[in-house]
Amino acid sequence: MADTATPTARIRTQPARIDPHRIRADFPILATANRFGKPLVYLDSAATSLKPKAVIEAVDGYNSEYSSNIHRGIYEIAERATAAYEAARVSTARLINAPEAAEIVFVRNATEAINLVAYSWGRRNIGRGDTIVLTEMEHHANLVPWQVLVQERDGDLEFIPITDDGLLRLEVYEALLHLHPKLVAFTHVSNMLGTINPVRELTEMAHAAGALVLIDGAQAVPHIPVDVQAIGADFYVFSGHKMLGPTGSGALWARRELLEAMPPFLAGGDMIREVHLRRSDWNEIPYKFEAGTPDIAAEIGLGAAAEYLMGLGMDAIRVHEQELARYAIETLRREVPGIEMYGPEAGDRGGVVSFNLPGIHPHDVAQILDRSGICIRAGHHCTMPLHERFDLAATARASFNVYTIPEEIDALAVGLREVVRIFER
Amino acid sequence: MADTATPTARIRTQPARIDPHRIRADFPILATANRFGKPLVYLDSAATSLKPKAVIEAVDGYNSEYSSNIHRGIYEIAERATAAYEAARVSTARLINAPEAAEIVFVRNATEAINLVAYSWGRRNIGRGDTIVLTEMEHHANLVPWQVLVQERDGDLEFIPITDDGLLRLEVYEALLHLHPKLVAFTHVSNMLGTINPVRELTEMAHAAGALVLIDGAQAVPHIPVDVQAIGADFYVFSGHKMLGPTGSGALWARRELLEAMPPFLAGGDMIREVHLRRSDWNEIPYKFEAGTPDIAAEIGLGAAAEYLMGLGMDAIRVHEQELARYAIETLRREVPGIEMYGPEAGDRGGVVSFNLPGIHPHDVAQILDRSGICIRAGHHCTMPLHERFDLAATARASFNVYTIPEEIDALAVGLREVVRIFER
Amino acid sequence: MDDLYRDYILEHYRRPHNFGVLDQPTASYEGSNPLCGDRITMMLGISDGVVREVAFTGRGCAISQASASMLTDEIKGKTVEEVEKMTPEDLLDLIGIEISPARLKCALLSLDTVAHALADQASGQASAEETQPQPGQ
Amino acid sequence: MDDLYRDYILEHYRRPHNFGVLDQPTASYEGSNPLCGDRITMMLGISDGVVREVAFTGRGCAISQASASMLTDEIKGKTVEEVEKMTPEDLLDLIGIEISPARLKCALLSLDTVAHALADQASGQASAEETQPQPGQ
Ligand SMILES: Cc1ncc(COP(=O)(O)O)c(C=O)c1O
Ligand SMILES: Cc1ncc(COP(=O)(O)O)c(C=O)c1O
Repeated sequence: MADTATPTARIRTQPARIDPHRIRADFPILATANRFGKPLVYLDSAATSLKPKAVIEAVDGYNSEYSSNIHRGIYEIAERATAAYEAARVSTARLINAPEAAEIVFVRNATEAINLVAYSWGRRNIGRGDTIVLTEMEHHANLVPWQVLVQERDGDLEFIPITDDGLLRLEVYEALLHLHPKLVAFTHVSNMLGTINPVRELTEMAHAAGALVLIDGAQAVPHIPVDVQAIGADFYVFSGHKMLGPTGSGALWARRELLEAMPPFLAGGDMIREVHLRRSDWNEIPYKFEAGTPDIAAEIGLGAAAEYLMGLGMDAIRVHEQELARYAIETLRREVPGIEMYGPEAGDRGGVVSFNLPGIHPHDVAQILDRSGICIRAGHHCTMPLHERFDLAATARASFNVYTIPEEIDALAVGLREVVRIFER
Repeated sequence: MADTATPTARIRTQPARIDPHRIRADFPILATANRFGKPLVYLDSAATSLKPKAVIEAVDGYNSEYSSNIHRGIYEIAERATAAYEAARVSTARLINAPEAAEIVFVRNATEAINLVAYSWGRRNIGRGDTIVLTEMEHHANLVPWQVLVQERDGDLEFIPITDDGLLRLEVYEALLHLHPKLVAFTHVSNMLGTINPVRELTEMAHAAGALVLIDGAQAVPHIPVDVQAIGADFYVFSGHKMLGPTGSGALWARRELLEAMPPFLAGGDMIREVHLRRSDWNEIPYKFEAGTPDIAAEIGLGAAAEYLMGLGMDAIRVHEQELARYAIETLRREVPGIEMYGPEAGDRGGVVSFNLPGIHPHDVAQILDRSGICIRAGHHCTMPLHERFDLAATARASFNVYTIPEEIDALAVGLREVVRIFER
Repeated sequence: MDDLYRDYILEHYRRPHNFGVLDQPTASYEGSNPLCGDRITMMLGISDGVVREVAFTGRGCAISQASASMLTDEIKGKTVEEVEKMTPEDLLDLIGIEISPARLKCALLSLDTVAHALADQASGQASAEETQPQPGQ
Repeated sequence: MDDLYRDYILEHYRRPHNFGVLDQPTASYEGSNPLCGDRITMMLGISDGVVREVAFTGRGCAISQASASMLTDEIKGKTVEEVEKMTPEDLLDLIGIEISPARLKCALLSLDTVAHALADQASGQASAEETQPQPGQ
């Protein structure tokens, strides 16, 4: 790694910065090694993030000190569990600057949140001939639920195309808005290209055309400051497991009026006010949308993750990851001849770098890197249409988080040169 | 407690037994005390169970040693996570003797499982005038989703009534089957009465009438041996958090042909085979029903819980809890004059005892017991119609699990006498 | 013995003040708390902007019943304006025991029901029925 | 160096045997593995129950391409019956490297595609297309 280490030092320190080297001590998994004794170089944070001690211990604490059901118990540990669960809602609301915690519905992941909206809002508001506008860069989670919906309701999908640089073509979006869509749904940050979409502008344009806006924040909330009020969004969704939180946690945020007008999605205990044999009344929001025993442990963990992120500061995290992206693009371009990279040129992009080595399948790339303890993703990253758009069967992807350090990117560069060497020998 | 301790000794030991005193060492929470220094007497296991170390550590292990996404990663920790997740499916299948692990769909809880069936199977198979037969003792989770379904599809609900002892009236069931219902859905064990329903007989009768059968096993899987093949069920659902597993874990089991014929419920990543902008193909079962990143940590914990239960032996657990129920009924009847208890007379009933003290609201009962560290539930236990059936505003409920010991029932008796004393003073 | 179940609370529970019905209430409301099964009907006799008579019926836990009993004592003779200004904190101070979050709904049901009765009267209706939202059941 | 990427695997990948098309295949099938983007078309020329000719085209990772290359060598000259009897284990033995669970689909795509081609031929169809199920994507 020595020959590529120098550029690291060149990254200037600024006031609002995080110290990733210190942060790494918070992540127990970073102290582990692979089967060949190589330390973990985890560059697959866009798939799921590692978990800091604060989160692991929040889950553990619930499981071993006050595991009990919530909202119903009149005993000490149940009151503690209820308080912790509701405090997590408050933390989650603060992280995205939601006007009130009651607008945060806890769900398993971004996928469930989008399906909730597609079923509850969609079944009631999308009818024959109604249009939903998406983009070509959506994750399957923000595409397939809408396909199912419009197929069932006889509606239409339209797609904002992207440029070869991975930017939305706003002039086409403008034209699509003349179709008077009922909903515009787009990702805040692309999980393949790293594109950070101009969500505020997109939202204003949609609203001007009379459409509601759903934003998939799965790749944004962990990495950049998000303010749903400043954006003006109607629905905003994200997953806990990508933002240092546990699997099983996540949130749908929506404006109170929307949530109140929507029928329930899942039915059962906790989401009702009164149940009779043949009819029931619904509870108030957010409980109306949280049927059954929620994932108490995971959502408490999500609260801990939100607090951890706010403790580091989302602005500082953003600076760190933007620098990593820039450093990765520079380093790989210099060190790995022939590498092809996708997405916008440095500048305003997220900590995701997708690439291909000429003549080598990404799966082979990932497999060889694994020996060195380097974890990257290979495949379509749940964005098959986007890969079709670029006529790619698959890509390799390195993605970053608060604990990522430039040395890991150096290691990746070394690893990729080794891949090339193996395939050229 | 001294004066009521004697009967404990009278419970005979038998060959297939568990030793709850030894088991208690596996549950870290049982070493904790409440704000008054009183040890935890947890008698609310029907709401959610405590978690053994094996489960806590399974979750912890994933979070701190190999947290990564599954099914997609080509690196070591991702392969480990995938293997652990799929091994949990195998353990879960074994616990209920499912014919194959691919028939186990992981869900958040029993509630989600029932909603999955109501949306996916129900929207396709229930039409105008079609009847679904339920029982008067259903938890809201196995009632409200069907209310919503028949309201939407213009179908009908019918209810098997119960006797004053809390047993299903089979002669009425017989008559209801003449309506040729499409589905019969009932709980295996009642969470309020403790009734263990004759599921095999109920299923055979339903099948003879041409109906499919969904069984709510939320209160059965943790406590009695369950064999879905011997029962002959079509759908069987349960929650992990009531069976020593983590919140966020649970399963729907259904016969392969049913699952294969059903359309997906939630759409997104992982449940697809190929996605294009305007159409997609579905993955094979069970993945077709597991959209997005599942609750990997919790389902791995569910597998650990299933292994733990099988290690103790479900037959032995059943014996233990049946004895506890009998002991509780005897003890409370003797020690707490005027107590009213609900459900079948001892014999074949689950480890749940619901009761009322004359003239004292169950919330006051629970609140006073809390001071002594005793945790019971007060309310309608998500069975409002059942409470209406008995003209009860609420009940108090004590419920047991593998770690429950007769001494805790003695403590409850002492606590209840204290409640009476306070209210009579 | 138990902080919550002081003698005066149980006294109010066993022999609630103002328990019964008014023949001609000018304002009335039935509030309920489905989770607990608490149910209270509040009846007010108001003239010249003053609560001259008050009565309640219902069933529920000791906390909800004692709270209703004490609240009716408190508001009798007060102006409507004064009653409308009462906050949950005022009622909790009146009850004088520490209420845990899980029981707040029980303790506040009486005040909530009075507020609804006054609001209905102000808007010209009487005796509407509504259940109280639950923070999760 | 890397167990998986032995010289002979890379050799087969770089210069696959039997890569190309048959003019008149008696059996043919396109198999794919959407997760990886692997795609293989297998063409067989069968007469008197013997695989006389075999060719494949496609693109994919080294494992899937090397596997296809080695499999075509192996089945040429075999009877259809013998080919039908081939198990995944047989193919893995042939490839001779240890395949991790995540890559099994890649390694077995060629055999799976041959099996489909033979099944289609047996049932009288030719050149159907089907994608291979994924154990989670
Ligand atoms: C019989 C029964 N069915 C269903 C449920 C719902 O379980 P969950 O809240 O885990 O979905 C419960 C738990 O309260 C239950 O007791
Ligand atoms: C942009 C985007 N949206 C949605 C998702 C779906 O997230 P989950 O699987 O947690 O529901 C992902 C994660 O892969 C993503 O990157």
